[in-house]
Amino acid sequence: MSGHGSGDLRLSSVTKSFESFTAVDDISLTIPQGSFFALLGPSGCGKTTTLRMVAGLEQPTIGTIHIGDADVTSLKPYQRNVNTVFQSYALFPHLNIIDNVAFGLRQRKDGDWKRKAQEALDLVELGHTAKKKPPQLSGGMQQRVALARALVNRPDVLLLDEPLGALDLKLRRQMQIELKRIQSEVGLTFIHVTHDQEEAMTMADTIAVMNGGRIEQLADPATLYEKPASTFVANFLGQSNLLPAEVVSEGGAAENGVVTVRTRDHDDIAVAAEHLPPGIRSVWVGVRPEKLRIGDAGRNRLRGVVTDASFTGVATQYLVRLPWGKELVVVQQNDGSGRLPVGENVTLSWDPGQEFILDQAQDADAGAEIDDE
Amino acid sequence: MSGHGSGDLRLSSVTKSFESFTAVDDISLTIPQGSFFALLGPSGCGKTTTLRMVAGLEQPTIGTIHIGDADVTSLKPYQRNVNTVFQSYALFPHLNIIDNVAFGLRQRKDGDWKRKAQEALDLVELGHTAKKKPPQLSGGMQQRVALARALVNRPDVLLLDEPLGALDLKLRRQMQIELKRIQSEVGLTFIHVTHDQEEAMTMADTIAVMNGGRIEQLADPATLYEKPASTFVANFLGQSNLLPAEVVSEGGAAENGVVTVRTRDHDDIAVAAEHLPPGIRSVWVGVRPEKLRIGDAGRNRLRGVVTDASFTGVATQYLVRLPWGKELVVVQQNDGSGRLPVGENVTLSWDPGQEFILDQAQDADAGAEIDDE
Amino acid sequence: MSDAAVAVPPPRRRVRRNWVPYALLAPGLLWLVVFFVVPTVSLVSQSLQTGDVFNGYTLTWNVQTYVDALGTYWPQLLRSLVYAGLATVFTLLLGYPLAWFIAHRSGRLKNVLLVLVIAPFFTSFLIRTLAWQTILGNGGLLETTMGALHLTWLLHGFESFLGLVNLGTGNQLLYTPFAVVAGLTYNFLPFMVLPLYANIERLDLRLVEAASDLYATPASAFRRVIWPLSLPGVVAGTLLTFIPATGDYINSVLLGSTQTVMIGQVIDSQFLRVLNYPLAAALSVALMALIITFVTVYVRRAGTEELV
Amino acid sequence: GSKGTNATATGGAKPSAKAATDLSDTDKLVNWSNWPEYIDVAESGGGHPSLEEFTKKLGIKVNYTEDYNDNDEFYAKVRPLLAAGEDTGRDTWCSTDWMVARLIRQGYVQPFDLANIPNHGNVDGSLKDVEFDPGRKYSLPWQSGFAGIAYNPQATGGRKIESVDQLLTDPALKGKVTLLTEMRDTVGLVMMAMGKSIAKFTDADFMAAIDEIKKAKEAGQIKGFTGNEYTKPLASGDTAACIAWTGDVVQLQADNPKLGYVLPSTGCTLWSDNFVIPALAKHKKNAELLINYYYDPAVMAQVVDYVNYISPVQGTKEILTKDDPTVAENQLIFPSADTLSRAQVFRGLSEAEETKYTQAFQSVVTG
Amino acid sequence: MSWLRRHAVRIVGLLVMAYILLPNLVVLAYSFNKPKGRLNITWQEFSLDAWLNPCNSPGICSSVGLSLKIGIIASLTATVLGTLVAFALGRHRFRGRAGTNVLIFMPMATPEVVMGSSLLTLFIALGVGTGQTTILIAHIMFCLSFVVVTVKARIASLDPRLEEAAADLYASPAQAFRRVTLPLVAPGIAAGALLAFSLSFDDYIITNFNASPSSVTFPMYIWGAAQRGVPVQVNVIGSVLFLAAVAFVGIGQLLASGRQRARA
Ligand SMILES: Nc1ncnc2c1ncn2[C@@H]1O[C@H](COP(=O)(O)OP(=O)(O)OP(=O)(O)O)[C@@H](O)[C@H]1O
Ligand SMILES: Nc1ncnc2c1ncn2[C@@H]1O[C@H](COP(=O)(O)OP(=O)(O)OP(=O)(O)O)[C@@H](O)[C@H]1O
Ligand SMILES: NCCCCNCCCN
Ligand SMILES: [Mg+2]
Ligand SMILES: [Mg+2]
Repeated sequence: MSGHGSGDLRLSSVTKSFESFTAVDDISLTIPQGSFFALLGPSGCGKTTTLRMVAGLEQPTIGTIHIGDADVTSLKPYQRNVNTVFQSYALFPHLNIIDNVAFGLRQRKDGDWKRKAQEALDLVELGHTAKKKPPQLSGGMQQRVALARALVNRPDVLLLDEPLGALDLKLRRQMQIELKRIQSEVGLTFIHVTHDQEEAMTMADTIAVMNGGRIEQLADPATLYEKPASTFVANFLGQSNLLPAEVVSEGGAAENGVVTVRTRDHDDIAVAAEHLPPGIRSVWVGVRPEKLRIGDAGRNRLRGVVTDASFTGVATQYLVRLPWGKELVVVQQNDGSGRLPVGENVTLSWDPGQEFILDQAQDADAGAEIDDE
Repeated sequence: MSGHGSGDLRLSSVTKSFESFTAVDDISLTIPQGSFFALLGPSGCGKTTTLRMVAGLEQPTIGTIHIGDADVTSLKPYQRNVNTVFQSYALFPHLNIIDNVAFGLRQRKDGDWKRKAQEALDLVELGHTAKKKPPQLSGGMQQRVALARALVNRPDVLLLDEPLGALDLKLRRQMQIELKRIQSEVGLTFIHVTHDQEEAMTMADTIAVMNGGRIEQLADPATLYEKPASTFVANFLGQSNLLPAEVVSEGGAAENGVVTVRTRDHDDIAVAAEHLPPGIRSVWVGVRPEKLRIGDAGRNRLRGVVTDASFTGVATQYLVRLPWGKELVVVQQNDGSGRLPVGENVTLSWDPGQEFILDQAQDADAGAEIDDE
Repeated sequence: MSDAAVAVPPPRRRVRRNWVPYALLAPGLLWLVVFFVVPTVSLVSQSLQTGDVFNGYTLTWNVQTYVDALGTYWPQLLRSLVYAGLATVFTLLLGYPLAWFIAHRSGRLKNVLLVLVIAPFFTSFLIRTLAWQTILGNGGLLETTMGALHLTWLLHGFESFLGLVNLGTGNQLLYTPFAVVAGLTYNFLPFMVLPLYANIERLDLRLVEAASDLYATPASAFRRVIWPLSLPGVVAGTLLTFIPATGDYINSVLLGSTQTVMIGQVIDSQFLRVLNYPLAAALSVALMALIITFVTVYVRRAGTEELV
Repeated sequence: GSKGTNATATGGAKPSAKAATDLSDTDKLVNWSNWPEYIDVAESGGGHPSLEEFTKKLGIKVNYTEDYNDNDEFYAKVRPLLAAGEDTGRDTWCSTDWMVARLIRQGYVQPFDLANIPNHGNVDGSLKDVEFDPGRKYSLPWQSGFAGIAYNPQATGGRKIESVDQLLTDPALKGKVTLLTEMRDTVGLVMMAMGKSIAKFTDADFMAAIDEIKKAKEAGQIKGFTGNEYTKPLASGDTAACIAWTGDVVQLQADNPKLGYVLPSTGCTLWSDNFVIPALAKHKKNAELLINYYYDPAVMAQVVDYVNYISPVQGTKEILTKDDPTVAENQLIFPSADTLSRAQVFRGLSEAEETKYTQAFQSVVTG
Repeated sequence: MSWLRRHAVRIVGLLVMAYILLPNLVVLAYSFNKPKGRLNITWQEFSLDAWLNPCNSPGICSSVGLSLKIGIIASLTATVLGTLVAFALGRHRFRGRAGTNVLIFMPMATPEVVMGSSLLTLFIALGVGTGQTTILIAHIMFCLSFVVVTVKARIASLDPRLEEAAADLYASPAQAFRRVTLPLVAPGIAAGALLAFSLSFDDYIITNFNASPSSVTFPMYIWGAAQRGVPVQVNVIGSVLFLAAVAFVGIGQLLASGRQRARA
């Protein structure tokens, strides 16, 4: 508790190597105090390792970590005002639930620990389990206890390592709201690791997408989704239709802010000039499935055949095969309009500006295939 | 293996009590051979217990279980041609991955176990981990091994207890496709427990929604979603806007197949006569968030103020407050149309027939609140 | 910034990692070094001396003592290993079901049963072993009970069987190798049951269910899942049983005969009666060396080095 | 360790035992180690009446410890202390003749101050001048006894067992015979049965006896070699016949009068366990006063009446004839001259002999 | 038949339990014997005499007292030292770890006569008089290994993430040890201590070498007495200690489960 700072969390050129393997590779970022920051990335990309370094459970091989002005890099975990909700819960099996939650408070000699711990437990709707032991609770309940145990300390930085993974949808949504409420009320800095993208997008102010120990892109959720900086981000966050195309306008010159590119099938597509990275002629034109409308309402049109339709409740997802074989994913909200049968010929359309454009030098499948360590 | 039947799986009046507590309460259902069946329901509702009885790991207190014509109720687990992917994986820590996968094959003296196990492992993209031990794999990888270990036996019935819970979205979608492929190719019967509703809806032929040990509704995904039989199902599956209303047409008489009901705010709403349960005058009119369009394109219209907007990638979710205080959830696909700012006055509209109607005697919040045992 | 970044050594951690284990070890190891290693070193030196107790000994590096000792007493040494081995197998066969029973089937009685396993120690083992004389002896409890049940034929049959397999004389239970092995088994059972229990209690029964789900009958689930997972407990238990049982001789003295002499008896007699200290020391050193070698190989083979 | 043992490398001339400053007058205490159940016990089971009386009379407390189970074991326990010139914590104990010989030879025991033992003259005539301690300067007998043959008729099928021959060869006794770990008793009886004298024998005689025992053992005749613990199996019948010490069997006969005890016609051993005072004993005088006390025939009579061994003190018989005639008439407790004529005393052994014979005997015992 | 199969473990377990307890039952039975002569060898008649006067046999109760005292001190000391060693071995990688492991096993592999006599030689060389202190030293030494093996097994099963969680919740290493590690390892430590106490309380051979006539332990007393047939009081005291241990835990268990029921 001594020597902790309060303020922005700053990682400077942080690298962590385990013997020959580099789990986290030269990460620098600043997380403003009181913001909700999310880390996304495939399994094994270094998310947990990054959190562990912030918590002090792991020493960076290179680099420094500051909270406010204080360099906490070599502070012991118990000297940092940082708490973690562990991916594996790590509840103390010999202590009952209330004592688990009160652990940090009592460690800091908080006289009011009883009331505070009970409150935190009530918050996660587990007030009635205070006297039980961890093994008597279901996985979801244990996860909520872990959450309460960390929250109750009101740390400067709260690290959440997939804190809601074991909860069912309803409960997860409700906990998300609680977390968000606490965060904005108390002004804690949250760093949240999750594999629920919707969770990251709705909750976080800023999201960092990690890949192989590095940060691929760091932005607010909307930018990340609508202007992914790489095919990896485009594919990892939501679904993307990537069409290979060549810029055909002379010198990439724009007409009314629009540039024409040509697909392999010799369809011309108009894209926003501002989206086109300068100096590149071979591009991926990326269109999100929900931007593709069935019908010819948009200016860019492609024809194809429906090969698959699946109902997901809110929406229906179609696969549409283009004449040259490429399959596009199309999502259509179930707002009452009729569903298309498989085999139907359809026109897909969208307007210029709804796309994003990436350099064709990048691998179109990055982030879409399985990526085992 | 001796004495197992092959054919439809039939549970007849199955009940399971633990001392005084009834975990599964008089369930009867038939699952046709080769179908993909999903069990949904809140934590502790008896899903795992049901699977365990099918697997033979638990004896029903009352009732029988048949596979085809054979009564398997009292057969030992190892005598049933049923395999399980356990919620907790239950990998054998002392065996390496390939031996884990080959366990069942070798138990049945399958001479070709080596090849088959390796194939199954390749299928879940873990061929390269054959010689590792389970603790060396990440949670998601372990889950895939558990999947391979069950699949490789090609059982009559495959029980999947949240088999994809630890995987990130990308991987989960890919595994879903694989599972579906195997199921339709091999013609196994799958019983799938999941808390990912989208997963249940896209994969299952039939879904049973359980609550408190009983089946609340059993139907195909679209029916379940669009014609929920209870407020519990309506709320548990996706989001629902439930508007209390009274039937005003004399004797509930229909005009052009449409009946008018009146909300608390004296707004008249037209609903499809066929949706109205006979003999009931106080109703819940349910409208899914994606059915509500912003603007007055539909015949039923309500006015309100946007109080919240959140971006989820594919769509944006709005909260719209009606004059009498009720907040409605509205989902709008991000197809490129502009986003509404908070505070904007909007008209929401939908057409008659897009609603579902339930008896107002039911609790509007059933299935929406947290439900601890 | 990157300059500053490079300069982040975690020196304090390194240092701590180095001295902590030694600090933890120090008191215990010091104790062992002073009160075990020093005497053992002098024991080894004793085994290499010549002379006698009345005229004193000198260190002559006389290895011949070892040759003589092993040449003369290898049968007793071998017998000790065999008896201890048999007792270890029996403690395992009996202890495993008991440990399982206590761990998974005894409900609230668990702690009481655990104490019942260890509580006999509080009644001196000498009295308990003497009680075995009362039980197994002529006209003892066993014979009387069997007689009352008209099962004397069974007892005699068993005695004859023991005679056939060289574990008995064919006409009695007491004072036979059988009695010695039974006594060893009895005396060392708690040493087997406790570590087994500790292991089995932690065993994840869901794995057994998984095996059964994968067509394993109870027998093959045991062989392929339960047994391999209990190995650490089995190894600890067999070591705690086998090692002391090899050097034990009270059971042989009280329950055995002149045909069951174990190496401990020989060492005892050489030490206390013959006063041939070098020979006794040589036999002790040989026994210790043998056991250590055996244990090392065994633990390696069982692949549980880290666990024991 | 070599350090301790090297200190014994005195060899040659008899070393003399060191005396400590005697604390007797200030510290009214005496430490006495003795064999188990070798002293009178009150009917109620409480204490030892003769000891209590001693304390009452002289004001000297007795620390009576029954930790002398066996000559060899006891020697092994105290030898390192004696060799290192340290106090053993005991002021007196009772060692068997041959052990006394060894202790004297090694200079581990102190000569008595006979002035403190005026009763020493009461020692039985036959025990006054023994080869290992002429004139009883270092030792005085506590109890004497025979080693003979005991049997349980229940286990022998009612037959009497009267000879060493029967013990070693009778097939009816196979596996039900115990011999003593006391070499002199066991080998002694066998040698006498082979017609040799144990007061005067050669290496060859000894080894022949050893061979005889070995043969019996290898034939499975001998169940075991025991210390004092032979009594229990004898009483229960697990042992059919054994070499046994008189007093023990007489005591057993109180429970089971059918038990037989025979002094074989070929000869039995006669031995004594003797008080000695070890080097550096802190309460030498008190020990001497204790010995003197027990050399009062009235006191000794009280002990013998209980332990049923042979009294080394003159005048005991007379007292018991009055008080407990059955004891006084028992040939095993108060043997007649005729009985005594069957008994022989094992001759003293040189160090070399002792080592050689013990090794040979032990190689049978633990072979 | 199927009943038999279902209850096989229970049946075998109870039979083995009976095997373990049978001698104690015999000891208990003979504690009610009234020997006709002086020896408690064969059953004569029922009596409560010995139970009414358990200390009646000279020296018996003081020897029990001494054994209890030595047992408690030795097991506590060995438990502390052994637990530290177990933590070092179970939680740290360091140079000399393999050698330490062998050193831990060696005392168990040493025959008791050898250990007893060579220790005595050492004490003499050091000029330490035998007595309670030397017995204690010896007991601590041979109990140590058993404690280490038992505690280490428990430590091996401990989840290191729990200590990290404690550190994350502001517990210094010492505090984390006291509030998390120690309670979790406690059952292993308790088992080790119990084992150590039993070993110390029951040791004869090593004790006999390093004792003095003023430090006669209960096993030494029995050993002497057993040469001639054990006095009935020994059966009484053996039974009392046995029953006390069982009752102690049994009552504790009853109280605990009573508390649990009250809570539920
Ligand atoms: N102690 C360690 N020793 C060696 N390698 C390690 C260690 N800890 C982590 N790693 C490796 O570092 C990489 C990053 O691990 P990390 O746990 O940070 O992943 P993650 O992003 O949290 O993954 P997940 O989503 O599966 O939890 C992995 O490849 C892992 O194998
Ligand atoms: N062995 C048991 N003894 C007593 N109660 C049990 C037992 N097994 C399950 N239960 C109870 O039965 C109920 C149903 O449990 P089950 O595991 O089937 O739930 P579930 O639907 O699988 O929940 P989840 O989604 O959390 O896995 C729970 O309330 C649980 O506490
Ligand atoms: N119970 C006392 C027995 C004493 C025996 N003394 C042994 C002398 C052997 N020759
Ligand atoms: Mg992680
Ligand atoms: Mg479940």
